[in-house]
Amino acid sequence: MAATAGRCGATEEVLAYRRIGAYHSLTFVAPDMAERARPGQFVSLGVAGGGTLLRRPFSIYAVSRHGPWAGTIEIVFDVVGPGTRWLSGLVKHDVVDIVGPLGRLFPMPQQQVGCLLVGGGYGAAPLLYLAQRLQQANLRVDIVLGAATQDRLFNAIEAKRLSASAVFTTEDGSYGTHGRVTDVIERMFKDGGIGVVYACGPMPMLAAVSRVAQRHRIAVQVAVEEAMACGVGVCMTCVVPYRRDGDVANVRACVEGPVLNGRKVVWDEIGRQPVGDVATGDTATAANPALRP
Amino acid sequence: MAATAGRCGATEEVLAYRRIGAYHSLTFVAPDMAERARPGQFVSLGVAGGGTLLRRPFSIYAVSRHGPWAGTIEIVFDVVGPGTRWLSGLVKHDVVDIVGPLGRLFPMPQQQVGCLLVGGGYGAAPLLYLAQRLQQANLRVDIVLGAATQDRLFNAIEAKRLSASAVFTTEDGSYGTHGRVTDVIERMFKDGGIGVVYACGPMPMLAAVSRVAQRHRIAVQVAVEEAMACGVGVCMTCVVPYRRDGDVANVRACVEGPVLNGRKVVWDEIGRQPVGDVATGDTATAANPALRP
Amino acid sequence: MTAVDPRAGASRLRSDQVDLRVDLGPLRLDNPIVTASGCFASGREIERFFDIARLGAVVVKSLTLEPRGGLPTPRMAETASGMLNAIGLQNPGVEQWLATELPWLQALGVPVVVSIAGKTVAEYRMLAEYLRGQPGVVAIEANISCPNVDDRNVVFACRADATREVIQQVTRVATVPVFAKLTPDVTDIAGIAEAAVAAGATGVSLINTLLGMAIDVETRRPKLAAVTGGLSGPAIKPVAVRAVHQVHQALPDVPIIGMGGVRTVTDVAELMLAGAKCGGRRHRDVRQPAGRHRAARGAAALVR
Amino acid sequence: MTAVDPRAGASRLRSDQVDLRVDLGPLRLDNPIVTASGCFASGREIERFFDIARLGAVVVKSLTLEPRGGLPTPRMAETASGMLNAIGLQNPGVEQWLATELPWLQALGVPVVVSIAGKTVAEYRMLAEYLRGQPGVVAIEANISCPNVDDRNVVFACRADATREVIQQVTRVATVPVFAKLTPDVTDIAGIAEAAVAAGATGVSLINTLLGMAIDVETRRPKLAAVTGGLSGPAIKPVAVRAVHQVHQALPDVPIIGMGGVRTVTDVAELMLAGAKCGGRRHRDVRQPAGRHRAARGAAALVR
Ligand SMILES: Cc1cc2nc3c(=O)[nH]c(=O)nc-3n(C[C@H](O)[C@H](O)[C@H](O)COP(=O)(O)OP(=O)(O)OC[C@H]3O[C@@H](n4cnc5c(N)ncnc54)[C@H](O)[C@@H]3O)c2cc1C
Ligand SMILES: Cc1cc2nc3c(=O)[nH]c(=O)nc-3n(C[C@H](O)[C@H](O)[C@H](O)COP(=O)(O)OP(=O)(O)OC[C@H]3O[C@@H](n4cnc5c(N)ncnc54)[C@H](O)[C@@H]3O)c2cc1C
Ligand SMILES: Cc1cc2nc3c(=O)[nH]c(=O)nc-3n(C[C@H](O)[C@H](O)[C@H](O)COP(=O)(O)O)c2cc1C
Ligand SMILES: Cc1cc2nc3c(=O)[nH]c(=O)nc-3n(C[C@H](O)[C@H](O)[C@H](O)COP(=O)(O)O)c2cc1C
Ligand code: FES
Ligand code: FES
Repeated sequence: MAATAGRCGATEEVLAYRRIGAYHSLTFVAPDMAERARPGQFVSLGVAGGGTLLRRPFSIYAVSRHGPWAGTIEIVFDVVGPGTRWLSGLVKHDVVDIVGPLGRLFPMPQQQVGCLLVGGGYGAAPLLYLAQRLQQANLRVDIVLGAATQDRLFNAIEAKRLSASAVFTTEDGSYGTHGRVTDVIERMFKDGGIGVVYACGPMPMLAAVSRVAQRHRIAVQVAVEEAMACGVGVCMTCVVPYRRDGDVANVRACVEGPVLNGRKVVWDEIGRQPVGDVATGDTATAANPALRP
Repeated sequence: MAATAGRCGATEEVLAYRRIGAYHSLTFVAPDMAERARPGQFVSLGVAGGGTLLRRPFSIYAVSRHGPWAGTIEIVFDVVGPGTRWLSGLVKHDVVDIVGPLGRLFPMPQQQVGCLLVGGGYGAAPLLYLAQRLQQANLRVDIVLGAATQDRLFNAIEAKRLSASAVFTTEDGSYGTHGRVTDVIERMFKDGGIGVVYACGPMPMLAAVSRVAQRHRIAVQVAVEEAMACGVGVCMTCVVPYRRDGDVANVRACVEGPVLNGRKVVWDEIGRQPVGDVATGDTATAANPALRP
Repeated sequence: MTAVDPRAGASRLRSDQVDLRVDLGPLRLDNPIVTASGCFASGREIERFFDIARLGAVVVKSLTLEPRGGLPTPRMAETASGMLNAIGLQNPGVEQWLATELPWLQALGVPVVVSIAGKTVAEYRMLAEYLRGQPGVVAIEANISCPNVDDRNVVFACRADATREVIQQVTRVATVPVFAKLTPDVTDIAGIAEAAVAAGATGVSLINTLLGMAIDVETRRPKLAAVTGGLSGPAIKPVAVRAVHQVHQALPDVPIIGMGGVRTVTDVAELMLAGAKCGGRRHRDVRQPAGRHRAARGAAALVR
Repeated sequence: MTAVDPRAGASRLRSDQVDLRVDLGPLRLDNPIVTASGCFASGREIERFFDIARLGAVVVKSLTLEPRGGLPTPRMAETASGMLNAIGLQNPGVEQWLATELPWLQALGVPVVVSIAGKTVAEYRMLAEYLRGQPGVVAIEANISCPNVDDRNVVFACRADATREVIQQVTRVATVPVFAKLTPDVTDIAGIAEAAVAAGATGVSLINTLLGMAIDVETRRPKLAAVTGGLSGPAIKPVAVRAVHQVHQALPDVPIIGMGGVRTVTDVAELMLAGAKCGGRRHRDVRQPAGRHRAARGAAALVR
């Protein structure tokens, strides 16, 4: 509460910028955030440049609580628009306005079970952070990472180091198995030993992984990615339809998530108009065939 | 015409950034613009950063047509807002979108007369460029530069080098004569020998210099500064009331100026509502005492 | 760390000699900074960033009679210096809100302005009835920028007669001052404000979002699931300043709560110079939840 | 130098296999890129930056019956992703324009759309009379976002009846198609568009600027000498897209010239996807006079 006020938002200094394959990484000096951060949480960064006003959310990839800087956090990102382009131009000593850590963390298993981590693209980043914690807790970790191409597979070396087994898939076959992560995890479930799945990546991947896990009655925790305006729970922008108390409610990915129980997310309803609940808005009709509804 | 198309707008590379007193300077590699630029003209720079869309106009301070870069132009500026702040952060090899040279130049005297150059703040910059040309034409040049404080006197050393006599005024008396440029030019007119006055600086200074010159029946050419949207003559934002053909017309500072005949500018009418010509707009009334009309 | 302990700011503010109080008709606020409905929820999530009790008032997210799940995602699209939203008034409904959120806000001791939104005139009246005599509630903001299902979904605040009807019904049962929150998407906003005041509103809140739309040219789909949505942010500030100015010119004695594109203290001051009594900061809560504590003093310094 | 010879672009464009033609009712343009009235003057100043003849059409600065000197300075204020302007329709008057500017445009061979602005219905009719049978003039754009001095300075396009009256008078005498240019500052833009079309307009141009205002908090003065002014630029693009969409939904067969915040080819495509037949680029002419030549092809590629 008020005692923590001020510690959630600060102007932090860039300690390092580097490239990791197709991705970029920024490390910030942020002892308070490093102290409180847990795998699955994210930070929200103020970006500058051409009329861009909203903060950009990024998963926390790595945290160091020691060393000369008293504490640092690292994020990994892909350049997809003006905000990430601006971030990719930062250099050491630049400062960024950061709010965080935010959101719900990946819950640690309560028992000694095998953990399967499934990541797509930069979704691997928070999972590698999680893998470290699971290893520290002496849990078996298996990792499956998928991407479109080899250079978009995030940090395969670290994935190998942090797991009992690591499998890679690329959609163009440039590295590892040709195909998608869902093509390989089915077999891994059948082999047994997996008690919980953690996944992070594109929404369709999370939906597919959740379905497979559900079929095998295995617990699945997914870190979802919904566009966010505030990132702190006040604007209702980032909602995901979610089963709760026998009902479906729109829960906020930024505070009730981003980590959600994959079996409770109503994947088919994402982006669907709930019947009888149209408060505002009209719809594009056939009058404008150029526009897809 | 079409033959010059494309040469007026280009993306130019920063060759050097430096500080000159309280001011900043940027030199661009721009052979085409350097070739065509004349004293009094300006360039219009695209600036980035936080929702800033309009170009920013700056007088051309120095031009080099030779050397390894085939041609460069230099501007001098004061940081007053987001655009100039952005410019002050540029470094060598950055690129800026520049349109120019634009506007009407300082006309060279047709006879061997003494020239008095009167500059306020960064308004000295285009005058020093002019001084060079006047010296090359073997004309006598006297310079008066004024500013609020010493560090805002632009390049006194060069002013001395380029003139037969140079006088400086500061409002706080930190350098040269304590006071304003108008306090000293009156006497110089009386001393005689001055055939034309060239002035650049804040509008009130230009008005005062023009009035003194008019009283002494001396020709006066002023480079005005009106807020500009397009800088190329199409939007009618930058107008100045001007006597022409026995009438007063709103002429565009960006194409008919920025250099105008100081005796024809209707200084008192700038910003005044012309009677009977109110096409749009309402006015703040006494209903809102907080707002000054 | 550059973050400041807001408690320190609070005591500095309170012990300050400057009188920051503003009177909105019969309603007196300690300072002119309020929140704008919709991006502050009811404050629980914001509390860790600054001391809510230092706000002039909290204007909560609009409440409806029944809980609402809102519209499908995507609900938001960023635009040049602004954003579009189509949330669809997701909220827990007035009953649950009164049971869980109001006591919490009341405990903080901050004045609460409750925003209400209905589909019919009757719903607005029922909402106002729920709020009768509720402790801590100092005013009602009737968000009448909502479609009227009894009139082909025409937004209430788009018509003077619908505005009059809603406000009459609300003021009839309300035990606190009522502010009408208006949409700028009208031909004559001063005329709508006059209708609201004639029907008993103490003042008006200006402005709600502008109706806007954005299309992704690659997918050829509207960027919002609801197709159109409300435009907010610095992009619309000139429209807000103009609306406040126009209404203040027409109704100089009517208190105006100004909002629209406010990010900085200077923005609040600009709306106050245009004629607003206080300024609602919404954007700031989204982008910059921390750091509000210097705002009230700054705005007061600039305006007085 | 990165600048390209636009002549090369022109020939490439013309020899291109892609058919870029658009039909605005009876009016066929070679491509969908036009200028927006007011920031292109009549093209003389722009000619050195690119080949005007490659535009689908030129829409010239609004002409009035008498020459106008316009409003005092400051006439412009920058806002977040936009600008306010209050120029006051400075222009040489229709007679002088016909004598000096039209022949020049005609010699370039570019289709000319003449924008006209009046203070009364009668002035619009007289302006249309001046344009009867003028060579090179392919359409009239009636800028009816002007105050009607016969009706307490209420903007014509704010009222369906005034819109109908002006357009009726103009179409009665015009020998070319007439487009009505509408203001977004209305409750029901589709209703105004319907009135214009019912009165004989071939199509509508959407949108003119939004009324806005900005105050300098340090001097406490409005930033524009005229106090209020028109808001344009990327900030208003979502309003333009929405207005085009709404009018297109209501009147699917009526050709729309879309504009408002257009900077890039993608912006033109966005307006076309919303229902416009072609896109007016205004902002680009202010900020980026060079480099238009790739626009037409790009927009066509994105939309088809
Ligand atoms: C909880 C969370 C964690 C995230 N973690 C990471 C991370 O670790 N690394 C990383 O690279 N990115 C991450 N993202 C996505 C990242 O926030 C966006 O890529 C970024 O905001 C884009 O900003 P921009 O200005 O570059 O592009 P924009 O112009 O804002 O967007 C470019 C494109 O990306 C799409 N887009 C933008 N935001 C999202 C989003 N949240 N989800 C899906 N599509 C989006 C837009 O629709 C558009 O097509 C995360 C998002 C969330 C919600
Ligand atoms: C022909 C011409 C030549 C110029 N030459 C120079 C030059 O050589 N060096 C230089 O430093 N500046 C020059 N200026 C002024 C310069 O263009 C502005 O300082 C600059 O545009 C400010 O941009 P900004 O984004 O930093 O500040 P903004 O936020 O745009 O403006 C900051 C403050 O400056 C005021 N301002 C902005 N533009 C002008 C203007 N044109 N005239 C008066 N006040 C203005 C604003 O009202 C505001 O108060 C020139 C202007 C013109 C028209
Ligand atoms: C995400 C979001 C949700 C909003 N919800 C509401 C609401 O529930 N009720 C309301 O009256 N206004 C709502 N608004 C409008 C704001 O209160 C405000 O009037 C508008 O956004 C303009 O101010 P701004 O530019 O500072 O955002 C909402 C705005 C946003 C951005
Ligand atoms: C400086 C300026 C002058 C304008 N003058 C006119 C005009 O004379 N007639 C007219 O119909 N529209 C005029 N407009 C409006 C534009 O044509 C256009 O409708 C509006 O600016 C929205 O487009 P934009 O955002 O691309 O500028 C003017 C706009 C600007 C910025
Ligand atoms: S982003 Fe605002 S509630 Fe989640
Ligand atoms: S700035 Fe546009 S005409 Fe001068």
